[in-house]
Amino acid sequence: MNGSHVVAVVTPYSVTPGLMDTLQVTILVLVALGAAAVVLTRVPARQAIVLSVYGLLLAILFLAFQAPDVTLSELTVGAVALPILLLLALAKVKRREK
Amino acid sequence: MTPGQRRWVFGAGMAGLAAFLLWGLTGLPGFGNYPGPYGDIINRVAVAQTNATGVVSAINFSYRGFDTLGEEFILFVAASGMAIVLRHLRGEREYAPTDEAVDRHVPPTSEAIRMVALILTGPTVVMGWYLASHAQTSPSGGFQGGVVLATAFVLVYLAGRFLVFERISPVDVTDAVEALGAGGFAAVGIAAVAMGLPYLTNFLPRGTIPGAVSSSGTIALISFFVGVEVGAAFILIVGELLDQTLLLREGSG
Amino acid sequence: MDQLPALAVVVPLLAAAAISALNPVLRRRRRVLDGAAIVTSAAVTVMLLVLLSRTAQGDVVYWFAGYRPSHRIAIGIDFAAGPLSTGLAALAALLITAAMVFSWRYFQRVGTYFHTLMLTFLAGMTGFCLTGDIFDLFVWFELMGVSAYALTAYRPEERGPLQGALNFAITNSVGAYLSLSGIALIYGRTGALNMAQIGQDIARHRPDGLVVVAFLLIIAGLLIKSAIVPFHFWLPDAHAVAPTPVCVLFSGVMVELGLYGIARVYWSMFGQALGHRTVITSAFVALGLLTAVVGALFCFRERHLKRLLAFSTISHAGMFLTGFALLTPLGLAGTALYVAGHALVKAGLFLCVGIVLHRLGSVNETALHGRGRRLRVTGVVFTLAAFGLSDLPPFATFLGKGWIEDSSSTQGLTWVIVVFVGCSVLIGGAVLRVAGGVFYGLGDPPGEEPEMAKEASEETSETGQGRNRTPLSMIVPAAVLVAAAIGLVFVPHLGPAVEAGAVRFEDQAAYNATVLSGVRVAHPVAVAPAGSTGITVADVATGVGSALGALVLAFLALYWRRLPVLRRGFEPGRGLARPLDRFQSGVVNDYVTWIVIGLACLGGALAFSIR
Amino acid sequence: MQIFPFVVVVWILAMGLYGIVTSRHLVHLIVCLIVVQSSTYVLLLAVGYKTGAVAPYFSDVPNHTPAVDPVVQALALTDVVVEAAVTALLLAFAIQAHKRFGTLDPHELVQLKG
Repeated sequence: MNGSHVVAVVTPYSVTPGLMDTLQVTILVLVALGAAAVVLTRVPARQAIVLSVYGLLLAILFLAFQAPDVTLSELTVGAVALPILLLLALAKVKRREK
Repeated sequence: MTPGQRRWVFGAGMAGLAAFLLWGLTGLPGFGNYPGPYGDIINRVAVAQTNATGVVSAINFSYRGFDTLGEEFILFVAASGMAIVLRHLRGEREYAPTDEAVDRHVPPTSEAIRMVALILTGPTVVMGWYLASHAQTSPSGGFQGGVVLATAFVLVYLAGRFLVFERISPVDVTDAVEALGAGGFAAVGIAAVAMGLPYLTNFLPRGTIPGAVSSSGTIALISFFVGVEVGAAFILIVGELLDQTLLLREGSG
Repeated sequence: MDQLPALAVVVPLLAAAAISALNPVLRRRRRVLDGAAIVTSAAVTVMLLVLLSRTAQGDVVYWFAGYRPSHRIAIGIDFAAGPLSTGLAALAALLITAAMVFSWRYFQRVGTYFHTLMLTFLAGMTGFCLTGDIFDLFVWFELMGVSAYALTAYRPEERGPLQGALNFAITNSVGAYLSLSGIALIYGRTGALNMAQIGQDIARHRPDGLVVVAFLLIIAGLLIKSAIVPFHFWLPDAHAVAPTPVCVLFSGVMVELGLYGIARVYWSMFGQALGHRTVITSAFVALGLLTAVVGALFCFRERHLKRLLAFSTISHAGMFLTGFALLTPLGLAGTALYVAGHALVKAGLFLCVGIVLHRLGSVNETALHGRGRRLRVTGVVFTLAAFGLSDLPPFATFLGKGWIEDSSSTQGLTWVIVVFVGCSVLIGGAVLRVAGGVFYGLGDPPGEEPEMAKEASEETSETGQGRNRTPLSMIVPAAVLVAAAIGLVFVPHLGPAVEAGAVRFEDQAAYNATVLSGVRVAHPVAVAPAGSTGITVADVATGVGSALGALVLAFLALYWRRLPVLRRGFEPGRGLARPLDRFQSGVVNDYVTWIVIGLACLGGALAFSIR
Repeated sequence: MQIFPFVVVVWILAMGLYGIVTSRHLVHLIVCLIVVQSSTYVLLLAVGYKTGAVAPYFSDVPNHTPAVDPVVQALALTDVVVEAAVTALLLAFAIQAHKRFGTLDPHELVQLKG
């Protein structure tokens, strides 16, 4: 069980530790900026697009956290399904305003 | 409160709350030092116990399958709740059809989009099906598969008109399918109870080869039902939001 | 193998799915499905009562999928059904049944969705009560929440705003996510999700920042759900829009479930680690009393019947919080009984309001003045329930409150009694004022004030108007519930049984042993000396005193214009009205701001006292 | 690196709450709620991470390879579904509110009450 016996197991999801650290910090910074961007985008239609990008960033972060399962659902839900729902809802609302 | 006051009051409160939260977070073992034991134990025993090589799916559909049951019903309730709120809206429309903006111009879907959407539909269905049926081996499962399957239906919508969408997923049938997905999951658990075992016990033969498609007993079955439920729920949700846009298209095209 | 704990959750879920699937087939015979839903929830009530009787010999622990713990480490999800948790779940199932019977004739068009949602709501509440796993608690909490949001918006004929549903859903979602963060924190420390295991793990060390922060975050969502000041703003808004049978559940059990969650989390996880310090008692008693007073004051000045009852629920939630924050078995036992009595009485009141709305098409006290005289039976039931709410013996409310007061006076907190009586007088006075004015035409008819006329014209009919008869399916549930609130006191051996349940609830070591090692502990040691659970003279005296005070206050409220001392044009509390309304603004941004402020203050208080 | 991911979690939470408090558009507010919830995913997955460990899949690697915690991943998955469900329901409420009052500003919705 002890990690010292296992030397750099290479799987499709693993990168060397040093690179991983840098990667994670970079993506974390991007996610933090992304969250701010989503909140500060006050035009809802544009915000849906920014949310989609934010979902993509989160998905990459989760991949770096070794969570491919969550990555996949964040991609399908956060980056695709939710923005679509938002845009459809906005379309519905907008149509009434006309 | 005026927006200005609120901003200040919130700022002060949030500063305090953030300091408090950080005070607590410093008590964690530090990033990258997960101490266990829950996850470590499951990582060690899951493959032998369930014959599923994807441990996350083993947790979602077996060890903590009861959580997933609740989660499926949350989605089920959300789809029903949307139907209550929005179908009623549609009902009202029937009394006053003239107040809708008939003069709005809706550009017809371009041929290119239609083609691309049509081409994508097939692979998407296959992909969704693959994801929903390979929970035990790969990073996937009913949930992701269901969403992807629902996406296929949205593509159908893009390719054609809503009418097609309605024909493929009539609301009543989708409703029933959704209920069957959620109910099927609950029923798989009940089958164990009927055999005198605790609820959701994995009572099916688990195969002999870890990670084979037919391995892992009820895990694959539950994943399938989750896929059906999630797919149907998403189709319902998107359908509820789409219906009016569609009526417009019919009017204009 | 005792399968009841699992079935109590799974049966309503399966029934909900089946009803939804059969809906298209049985569209013409929808009553079959309505009946099936009622039978299901009645069956769940019976199952839970049977389970309740089995818990007398120790908590019933159920491991899902058969994953039992080994070496005191859990890898699966468990249900741990004790007397108090099962009792609360049974109460929830009973109220759901009553509300569904009431709805039989209530809605003009009751779609099957209503019953589906009621059943998932029931499953969420049962799962929430019985579970012994902190993340599972969150899942059922969310199912309960999402069902409740959808039910709030369920109102086919209503023209009013959906804003109540929105405020409810947004504030409670924020709370749920904070709770989830707390769960993640405690998981990061202990690597466990089973409450007993977490409790055992964190009790080994002195409590540090992480434990305190996780505790506050986890209870944040529960404090919001249980409408504790300053997290309570959503509750009156939600009650004002939700259909009346749904209000029965919101006030009767949902708020109380939030409080139960706090108690559960405290006594199975954090209690031992935090060391049951007096500072915890002080902080939460203060919070409870603040809530009780604020709720009572807002209740008395309210004229919208559903909001009036909603504010009284807030006040009672504060009293319940005070009751178990005393950290004594008697305080907890009193709270349990008070919750049961209050739920029955409050449900009766809401059902009567529903009848008033059904027959007279309004819930505005001013507009209804004297118009309820025809509704004789409803008037009697409402008035009785109003006395029950002001803690008149022999309603179960007086006994529960009496025990809390006994416990607080033994701890030297005598002034708690003063606040309790004051709040009961205010709430009882408000509800009795409604009873006198609406059903007996007492007091002066309302003046021609433009503001009131505007409010009065605001019709809130859910059912269409001008009904000439009250259907039996509406009045019988109300009468039965109010009668049950009296009957509860006469259940043999009630006092010792409830107190035994409370003692076991507070014995964390016994809970750990039961869950993790499978030991059945029927009679654990009380952490604090047990009090007497008989009916004492003091209990009866404060109960009767509260009710009399409420009656006097109600008459003052109805006839104050005729008092010689007061000049004409005198409006008590006029100057206060505006600042008070500013708090209850209806703007969800304000509510979330208050949540942040409240958490920061509470967090600060806990941080400085527990360091 | 020891605490940095958790600081990011608090930042995301604070941003989301700030957005909710200052929002003048219900759809915008709902998106901010999504941001608040996204902080819980990051927290969950950060808590269960182990430096140098692989993802919890044992198809290609031997069973005793150190892997990150699979439990938090399962919890995060559940959480994503809850998010989707709550968002859908809230959007329906917002559409309905707009239908009745022609506005999505929480302040204006209040003034139109009654």
